[in-house]
Amino acid sequence: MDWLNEFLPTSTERLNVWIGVICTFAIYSILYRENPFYRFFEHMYIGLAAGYALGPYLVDVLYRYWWEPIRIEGAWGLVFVVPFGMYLYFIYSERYGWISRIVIGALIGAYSGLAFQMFSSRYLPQLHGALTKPLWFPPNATGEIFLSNIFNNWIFLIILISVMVYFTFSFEHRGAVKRTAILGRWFLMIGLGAMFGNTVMARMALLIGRVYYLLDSWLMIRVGGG
Amino acid sequence: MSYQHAEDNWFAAILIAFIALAVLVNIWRARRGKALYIRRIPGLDAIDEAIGRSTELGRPVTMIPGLTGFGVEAVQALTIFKYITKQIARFATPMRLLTANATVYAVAQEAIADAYNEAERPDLYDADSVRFLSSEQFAFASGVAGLIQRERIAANFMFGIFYAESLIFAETGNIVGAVQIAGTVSFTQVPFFVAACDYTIIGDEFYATSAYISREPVLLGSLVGQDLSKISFASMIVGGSMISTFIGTDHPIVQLLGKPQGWQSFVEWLSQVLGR
Amino acid sequence: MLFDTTQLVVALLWIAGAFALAIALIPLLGTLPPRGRFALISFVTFIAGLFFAAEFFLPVGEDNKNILTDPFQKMQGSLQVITALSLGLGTYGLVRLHLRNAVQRRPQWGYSLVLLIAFVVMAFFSIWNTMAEKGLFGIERTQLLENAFTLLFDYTLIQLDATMFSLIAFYIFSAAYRAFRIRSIEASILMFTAMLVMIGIVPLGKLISDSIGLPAVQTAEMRTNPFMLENILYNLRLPQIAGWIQETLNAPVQRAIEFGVGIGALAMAIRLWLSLERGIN
Amino acid sequence: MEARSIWERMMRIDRRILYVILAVNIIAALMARVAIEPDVPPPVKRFYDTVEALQPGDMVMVSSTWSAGTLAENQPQFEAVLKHLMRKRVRFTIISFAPPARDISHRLARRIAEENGYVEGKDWAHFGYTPDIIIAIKGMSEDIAQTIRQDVRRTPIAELEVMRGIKSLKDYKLVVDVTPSDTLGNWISYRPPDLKILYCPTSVMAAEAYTFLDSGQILGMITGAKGAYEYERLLGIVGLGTRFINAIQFSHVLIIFFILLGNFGMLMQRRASAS
Repeated sequence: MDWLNEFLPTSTERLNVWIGVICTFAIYSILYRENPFYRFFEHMYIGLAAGYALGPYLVDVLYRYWWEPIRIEGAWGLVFVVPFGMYLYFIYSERYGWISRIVIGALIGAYSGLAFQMFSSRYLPQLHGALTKPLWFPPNATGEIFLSNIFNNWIFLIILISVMVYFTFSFEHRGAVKRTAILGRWFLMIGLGAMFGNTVMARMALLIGRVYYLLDSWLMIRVGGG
Repeated sequence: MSYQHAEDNWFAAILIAFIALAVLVNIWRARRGKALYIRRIPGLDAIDEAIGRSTELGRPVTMIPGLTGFGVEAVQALTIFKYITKQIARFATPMRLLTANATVYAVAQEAIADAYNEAERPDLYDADSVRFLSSEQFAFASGVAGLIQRERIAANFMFGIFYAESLIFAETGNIVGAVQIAGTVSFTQVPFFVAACDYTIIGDEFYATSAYISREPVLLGSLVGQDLSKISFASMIVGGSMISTFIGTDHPIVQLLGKPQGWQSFVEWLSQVLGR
Repeated sequence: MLFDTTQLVVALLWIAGAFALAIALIPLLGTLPPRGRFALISFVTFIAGLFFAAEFFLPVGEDNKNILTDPFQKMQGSLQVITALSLGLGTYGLVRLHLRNAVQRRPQWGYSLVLLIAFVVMAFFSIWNTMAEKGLFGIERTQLLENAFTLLFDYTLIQLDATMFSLIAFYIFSAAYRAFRIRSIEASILMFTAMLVMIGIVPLGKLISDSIGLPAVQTAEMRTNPFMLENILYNLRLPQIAGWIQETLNAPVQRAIEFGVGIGALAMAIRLWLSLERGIN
Repeated sequence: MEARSIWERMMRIDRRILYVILAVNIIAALMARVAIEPDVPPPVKRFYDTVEALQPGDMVMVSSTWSAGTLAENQPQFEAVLKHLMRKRVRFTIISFAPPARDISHRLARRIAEENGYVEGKDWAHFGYTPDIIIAIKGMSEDIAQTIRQDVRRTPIAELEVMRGIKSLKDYKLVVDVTPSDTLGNWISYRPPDLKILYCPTSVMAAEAYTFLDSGQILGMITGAKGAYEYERLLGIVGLGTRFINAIQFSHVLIIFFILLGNFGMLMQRRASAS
């Protein structure tokens, strides 16, 4: 019997857990079919998420990077940032909608300027990694090189080049190029298969996390596991 | 392994300059009216075949840009939908364009109206055929699934950016036995489209499809410039592998191609070679 | 830190002045003809891009800095503020949409009302919580705040967020069952690889391989001559197959995709920087 | 429609039945007391060795951008990493690039820190939420105090004892990115050259990262809750990874079974209608 009165929502702690469980089953009700119970909690969720973000945006960011430097360090130059940044909020107005594009343009420009460092740091090391794979035993073999490494290097290069050929468009794919491109699309399918296998594992884990919460926190059943 | 500044290896700046030049010169050529060649993507043949089969059944066709917000991908998805609408206008096959974004919804209405005018069938344009269902992911998905099943659509075209809700579209389209063609740059959703659809246009092919249809100079020129860059990458990889195999992976040319601090060793090696 | 009123008043004056200037500028900007507007937007975009491009491309001194590195450090705060304002745009759009739905009694307006009430209540407690956390303006963490925020954040928002994401597991399961039919070579390659990866990366793959009796350890001798039966059997273990698929078959595919996406992103960045992209502005 | 043949039913099981089967399978697997030792893959082994090679007093940045939506995958990783860092008596700071991630990671870190005698401000600190990840990483690569200004409890960076002798990311040994979104690309692109990276993605993003493992841009990777289980076995601790692993692998078996069932039904259906 003590399990029961420990289970029922008597203390605030238990009441909170019950509220969490009601939210969980409300969302899962869509699995049966779309219904008002689901729609109520879905809209509440979107409202809560939007409302929560204001704490970090307004207080954590605006306070730390705008109000405090002005108020305490007297960085007067900063005062113009928020007023002119607010031009963003003209985006819905008919007459002055274009003014919001000035600030959006500044953001787009900034990210375009940052793209050059990203291109160098993200893609060139991958280029270097692709061309330092010896296809036979190199003359000055520094580390231990086995036949399996050479075999894997060949496969790596063939797949890389054939998938890149698949993604070319400015010339007709005929003969050998066409066959390489088809081979490239099949290798692409292997990469997609690996992605799908991992995606399934990710989504299952999230559901398992919810079932675990329901068993462990709500029904208070100690769950074993590996 | 990363670059704080271009000076870490000036080769990065040279490569970026080459790509920028390839893209800008080709955009300039395209703008001056030069006919740049883009090959016809197999996906386009699949679209035409799907259109053919849908006209036989006479049931409506759905076009879904997914949750794509207004941007480059949305503009190009609407280009493809305009092309499809012009084809089906000849057979008066009804169509439904369902969006989850208010801006895309507004632009889509204009695009579909233009498509019917260009097909000389303005009478067929019905404003209700372009709909904004909901901006929430799963509310939009269930709305689309409901319509697909109610109207037992003949063909389903999905182009743009997709997230987990793509499963619901693909699966529902299967239930009613619709012909399905999808095209997206979201690689995590491509596996589901490959499994569920008759043909899937993958990654960069999406941009090539809309470039082929719209012949829009900036897009054509950019794609040709990007092709040149891909070919240069492939040749560097093959060339570099040859050097790594026959001479060694620490050869200055190999170091130059992408390794930070590879510039100094290359310059010294070059001056030695030229000096001799 | 004592409440230094003079510094506060001066700060407020500066801010009021900045707002006044920004507002006064609007009608002035309004007089710009469409061509002038496009020119102004492209100019602002170009200058913003030039600053970051130059900071990357300009040569650096011994201290690894060039003339733009320090100005960038000073500008950071304002860039974080503008980014926060641009992220707040989404919230503004959402609230505006549902406010109109509720006011104009559009269909399903009841749900918009639910959304707005949840938004206001959560915003109030979230702002209060962050202020209390930082002890701003002497705001304390009261019992009411603790209970309300714990209920709204830990036991409502967190639960709904986690559950919403877990829905997809159900959809993936039914979609995989219904959609994964051997229809084409491509779908079969994809499906077969997915199943091998799924079973190879979990401990069950190891258990199955052990129970079949495949050798569990790769000795040095097996590495030197790979065509030994032991080595072949070792490489037939499910974890080894899944590992080989991911590291030797999948890695080059991802790298080819990366090169395609990377070159495409650089091309698009250049087009956006020079305002060549027709569809956007 | 004539009576639906056995094959037809095998191909068209109603999805609501499938959902019930999946839920029952997960509950049963969670309750199972079965322990199967994993085959720890190389990326997880290298992840463990990289952290193991740290010396007491070294400085590590933990980038924690996950929130409730991906809790089941990212929390076990986050907990295992913090426990390993504390076991090595390493100093660390946490930063979040998504609003809810700030509160979740701060609360979790406080709980684990108390269990291991770590004092906030002296041994570790939380830098709170910063909206623009690129600007933050670029800024921190030069000067952290100027970029972050104060920790989540409003203590100026310069006054934090944990930051003694630390000016920028160049003084950090390692960054561990625990994330459900593409924050890794920014860490790879904008961090100082010799700052090593370890990656804790949700499994959805794991396949894409193998190109970075191959090029050495990231040194190790833990793939979702499964990877957390392997890491927990190396650390000899029991966490959520250990609790979830059975349910994960048996749900994989279930999916594979139903895919094969559907195809078997289709083939037999095709053969039946052909004859």
